Amino acid sequence: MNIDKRLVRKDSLEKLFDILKQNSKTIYAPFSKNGKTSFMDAKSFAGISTGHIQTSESSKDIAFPRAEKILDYSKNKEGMSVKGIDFADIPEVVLWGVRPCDAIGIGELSSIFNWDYKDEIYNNRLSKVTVFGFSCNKSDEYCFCTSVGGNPGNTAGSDILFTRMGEDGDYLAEIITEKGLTVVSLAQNLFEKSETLEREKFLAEVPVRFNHEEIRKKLDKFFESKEWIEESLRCLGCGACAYVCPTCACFDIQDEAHGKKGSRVRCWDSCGFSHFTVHTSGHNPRGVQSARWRQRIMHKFSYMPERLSVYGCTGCGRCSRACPVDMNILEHLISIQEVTV
Amino acid sequence: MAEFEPKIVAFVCNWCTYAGADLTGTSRIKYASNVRIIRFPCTGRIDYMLLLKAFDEGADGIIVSGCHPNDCHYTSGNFHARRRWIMFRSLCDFTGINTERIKFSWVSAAEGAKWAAIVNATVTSIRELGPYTEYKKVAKYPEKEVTHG
Amino acid sequence: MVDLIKRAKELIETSVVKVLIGYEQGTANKTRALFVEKADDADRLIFDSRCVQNLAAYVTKKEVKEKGKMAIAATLPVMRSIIQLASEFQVNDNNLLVLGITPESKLIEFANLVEVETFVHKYEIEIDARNKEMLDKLEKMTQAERWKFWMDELSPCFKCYACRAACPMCYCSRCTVDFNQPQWIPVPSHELGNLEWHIMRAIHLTGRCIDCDACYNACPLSIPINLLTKKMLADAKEHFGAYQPSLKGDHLMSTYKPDDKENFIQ
Amino acid sequence: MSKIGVFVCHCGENISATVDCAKVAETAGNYDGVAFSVDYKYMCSDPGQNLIKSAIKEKGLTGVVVASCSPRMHEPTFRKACAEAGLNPFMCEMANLREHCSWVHEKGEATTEKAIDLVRILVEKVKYNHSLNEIKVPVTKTALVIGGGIAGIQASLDIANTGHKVILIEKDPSIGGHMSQLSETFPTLDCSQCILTPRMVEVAQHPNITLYTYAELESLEGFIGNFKAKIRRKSKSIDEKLCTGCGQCTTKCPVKKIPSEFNEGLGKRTAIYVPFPQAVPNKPVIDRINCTYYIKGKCKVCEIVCPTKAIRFDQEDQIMEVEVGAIVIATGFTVKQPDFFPEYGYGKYPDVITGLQFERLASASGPTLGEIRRPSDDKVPEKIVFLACAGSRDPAKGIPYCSKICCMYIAKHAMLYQHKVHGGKSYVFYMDIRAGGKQYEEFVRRAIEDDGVNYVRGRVSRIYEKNGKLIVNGVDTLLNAMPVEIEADMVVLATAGIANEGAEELAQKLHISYDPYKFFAEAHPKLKPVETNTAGIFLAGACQAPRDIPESVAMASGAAVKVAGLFSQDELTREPIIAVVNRQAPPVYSSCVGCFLCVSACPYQAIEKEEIKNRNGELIKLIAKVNPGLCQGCGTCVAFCRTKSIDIQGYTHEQMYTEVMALLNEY
Repeated sequence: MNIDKRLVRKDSLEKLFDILKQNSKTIYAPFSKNGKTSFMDAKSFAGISTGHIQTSESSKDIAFPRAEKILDYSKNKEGMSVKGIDFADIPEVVLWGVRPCDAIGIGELSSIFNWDYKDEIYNNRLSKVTVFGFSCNKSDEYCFCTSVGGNPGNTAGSDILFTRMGEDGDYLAEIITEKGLTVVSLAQNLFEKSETLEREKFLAEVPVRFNHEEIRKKLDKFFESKEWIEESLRCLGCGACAYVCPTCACFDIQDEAHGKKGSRVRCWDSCGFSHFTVHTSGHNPRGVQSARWRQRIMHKFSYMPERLSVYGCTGCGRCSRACPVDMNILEHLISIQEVTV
Repeated sequence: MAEFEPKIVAFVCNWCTYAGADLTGTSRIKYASNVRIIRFPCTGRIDYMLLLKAFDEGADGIIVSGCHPNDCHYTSGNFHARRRWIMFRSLCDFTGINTERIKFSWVSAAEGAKWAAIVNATVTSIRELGPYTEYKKVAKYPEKEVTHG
Repeated sequence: MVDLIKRAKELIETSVVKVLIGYEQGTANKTRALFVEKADDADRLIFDSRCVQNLAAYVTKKEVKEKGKMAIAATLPVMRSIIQLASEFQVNDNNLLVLGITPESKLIEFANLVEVETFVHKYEIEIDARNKEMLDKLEKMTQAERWKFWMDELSPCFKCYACRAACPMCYCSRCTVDFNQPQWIPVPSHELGNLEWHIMRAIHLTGRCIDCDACYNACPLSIPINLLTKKMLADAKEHFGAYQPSLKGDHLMSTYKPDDKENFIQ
Repeated sequence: MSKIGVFVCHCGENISATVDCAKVAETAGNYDGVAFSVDYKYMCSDPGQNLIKSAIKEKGLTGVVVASCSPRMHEPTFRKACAEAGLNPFMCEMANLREHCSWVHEKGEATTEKAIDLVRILVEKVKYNHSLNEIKVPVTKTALVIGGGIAGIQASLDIANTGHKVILIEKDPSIGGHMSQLSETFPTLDCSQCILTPRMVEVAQHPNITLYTYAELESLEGFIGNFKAKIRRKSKSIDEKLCTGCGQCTTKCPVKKIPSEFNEGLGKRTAIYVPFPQAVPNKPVIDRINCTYYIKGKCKVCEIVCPTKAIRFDQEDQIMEVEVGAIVIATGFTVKQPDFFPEYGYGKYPDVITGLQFERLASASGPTLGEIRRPSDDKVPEKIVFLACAGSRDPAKGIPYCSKICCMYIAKHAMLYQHKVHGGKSYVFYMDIRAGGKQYEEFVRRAIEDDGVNYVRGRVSRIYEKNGKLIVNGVDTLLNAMPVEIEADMVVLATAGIANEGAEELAQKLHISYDPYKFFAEAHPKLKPVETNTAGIFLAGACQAPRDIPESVAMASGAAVKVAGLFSQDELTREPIIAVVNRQAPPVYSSCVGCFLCVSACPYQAIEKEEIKNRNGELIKLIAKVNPGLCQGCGTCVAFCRTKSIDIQGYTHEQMYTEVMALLNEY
């Protein structure tokens, strides 16, 4: 489908919001609290955050919730009765205000959830989501989307991409997919035709800092490097990086039993946790934090490209921003590039 | 509608309150049947997490009871317990857990009548408070769909 | 911190210690931990008001400990943590040398942990005014209002355990949340799982937390979880007297007084 | 998969009257893992136990839940039955349907529901039970007897005669207790001293008995078979080895006007004194509160006159530690001072005295050499009134219970009076005459019929003095509450027997329980009258409740047999309900991180440090370890451990968690 470009007046966004609401869409949009910005169920247009460079959390839990019940069970005389998720109950969602580096992450996440087994739940959730991307007009020292093949106005992953033309300007809406078109059809008049639509000059500048293909090749021979140990010495092994990451997909399955009834829950997990790979025997193949930090980098820049033909990093820089001990992934990637193996 | 019958879990030590409740029985003192006793060797053994678990699983009220100070069969288990209760109760209060639903008491092996009185008073007060819906709402998965944070 | 750099070089060069833990410039305006193992690296050491991460979290980290004797550039909260850790047998004079940085930013090298303790005891642990105000505000609420407050605050928590990782006192190799027979704390970060995790964390830190705010600073979502430990600190003080970490090991929650006062046990 | 048997007991009708036992059994039978369930009239009976045993064998049960009475009653019974059928006894749990359910709730669905819940809790718990083996601990074959009255003496002699060592401690300077104060004893009227003194001497001379008088228990640690007692030997201010008991010092001591405790204040003693002539040991102690030297810093007459130079003014209290395997408490009782009855004038009128004072008056070794003379003017009273229940059976002013011995000793007193004062008139005011006991009723009848004691059934409202006489105002309830007024010369109050001052404190030192009157609590009111709830500690005599001499002696012998039984084994088996620190395969070894906060939480100092070393002997990890001999299984450490590295057998994390889950969920 060809990308259709339209003008959306700055005052029209709220109208669009209301129309979507009237059409029973659930809207998740970024809101700020405690100085952090997260996606929340937006009851009204007011308060939706716009000034942020990046939300603190990625938007991945719209299709891959941090905790989701995947089935209920109950034991009875005949055995076990199981009730799975009724996909019809999953609401139609508009994900509002997603940055391009987040939007592209949806594709990377999808490739994990469809690599071998097609994850029905994930796919069903995702199919109900329409992504409203918002291009970046600001960046910071953590941003490196351009180093991993993205850019601040990247349309990949969005159904509609909005680019604000100037500080207080109107929006350029790029209608990218059929899904996007369907939404537009609900509010045709808000998407005006216009000849004077420009976007590149309004986008943030994000310099290319490394070559990801080069890194990938280097990593093949880098597994035993001492770099990992030195770089990870200050890593304390929390899961903040993984949980804010748009592409980290590790999960745990928990059964929450209440007598003869119970639920099975899928919830996030992180390869950074020391217990992530502990065997029942007590042996831990990744017994030290350096091995776990290495796993994180290797997975994103070596294993995923190798097996899924996509990189596991969108250059959003969230992990570095979230890290309590300033583990800066960009800094480490640059140093890997500089090291001669 | 039938009257609300609160579910009350009692965490008691073996030597004083359990024996005290035995004496209530031996003395044939009647009390409300809403309470179920779980026997511990000592109040020192009572893990505060178990109290939360009781609420998780739908208890409306909790009784925690053991030997009077100085009477602990193990000398000081109840002293340790008391200090933990002081802090735990304050934390519960601070997080908004309804501390009126957790009754702490000392009931000795000789206080069969007191046990009956404690149970009856707890049942009455929990009946007035009604079911602990606030906690139940967050506790039970099957009743709600969890999606976005 | 010229003194610190100079002393760090000496300590490393003379092999008095194998590694010195201090701060260096990090990304943007951040500072971060630096592990000085070579004298040259000492030049990267800095110290200023931005250096608030509690470095004591590293002295129990296996990979750091294994390097040999450690030295640590320790601010007052770090020193307090170290005394608490020493009272819990996690560090001792043989494996740790403390280079204290006083609240006036002066460097003091302590000969042993007893000296550190004496220094630390000069300063009472005080909850800062802003948080005190917050505690007061919460205490004035009804229980139901507090419940709502915490449900709102804790609901974003996705259990990354950064609070645990950053806390020097959370050095356990198996945290209660990792215990699954039985599963005391629900693993998923739903409302119940979050509530119980934070309650448990606060209880386990009662009488051990020295109020450094590392947990709060580490939280990627800035959830004010430090209010819970602060409340415990304030209450412990009220009930059992001022609390200070102590090498004597008279831990607040593993000891008792026969006349501990309460007003709720019938 | 568990195969659990559920056995629901009707307990005759005790349970089945309010609980639908068949329904309980049927419901339990439907739970996962329950292979057999049945209800039966009496589970504890032989056929009941056989039902359990045969089910274990036939169904191959892996766990048993007996739903009957309190486990405090019959847990040992059913565990033993399981063991006899080849099932580990710790795979048996009891649901308390009687004391905690059927006896306390009305018949109805809710009660049966509760019974079902209680059974379900234990069914789910028992799935997590593990076979446990009893723990063997060595036994120190020395007994500590606390209190040297007749009960303590008897217990000491009985234990010593079985060949075991005894340490007897007595807080007063001499053994003998209250019995040594008595004149004659009911119902035989033989002289108390005459039958007691030989026993006292026997104690002093017995090779197996070490006697420490003027000594008290300071503290107690340890557990059955392995107690460590600290004993405070109060300073006697004399060197006992040098003192020959010649009596020079007591004769010459210038402080002579101290009321004698032994004579209940009716006689005097000196500051350095032997409490009574037959005292054992017959060596003096200095009463430092009244001794001139200790008050004013000079005197030392005793030191001057002592031919063996045995006086030691600077002697200090000594604390000695002894290791003992069992303890018999025989600390006796005291009498409630009747001054809380102002209307009886005790303390105001010197001729209103207590029963124990009358004993001293009637005793040949007493202040009047056995003549009944009243304290005020030494005159022989011509009319004497005895008041029974002066404090006993009086919940309002005194104590609610019956002191038990008074009816008998009052009869004895009246009889002795009649024998000693010919022509004297005696009256006894009483509520009931409680003379249960061999020859007791006959004894009372003798007093009334042969010796002419006037028994008046009624209470006395007031005693006052008028013209040198004590006017006793009472009623005779057998004569339609007709007022009675007696002009008496002397009145004797049968004051209540109560627990010793400091009984509570002693109980706390010993970690035993006590009843609301501070009498020490027996483990079972009927079946374990001499045991306490703390294994290895036994009771004898009036420290448990008011007792007369034969009862005290019988209890003492009973306690002695318990001690001897304990000492008949070289090793004790103990319930394995103890805490254990987990151990795992390398490289973890244990989830314990070695913070040792549990060490300060443990009431028994049972937690030690264990070094885990590699093959080269290098230390890898320092973790906590529970000494199974010292651990008493309170579980204080378990709830405290942050990493959940300590668990307590029989009450494990999984078991307790499961109980909560099972209680509140459907299964």
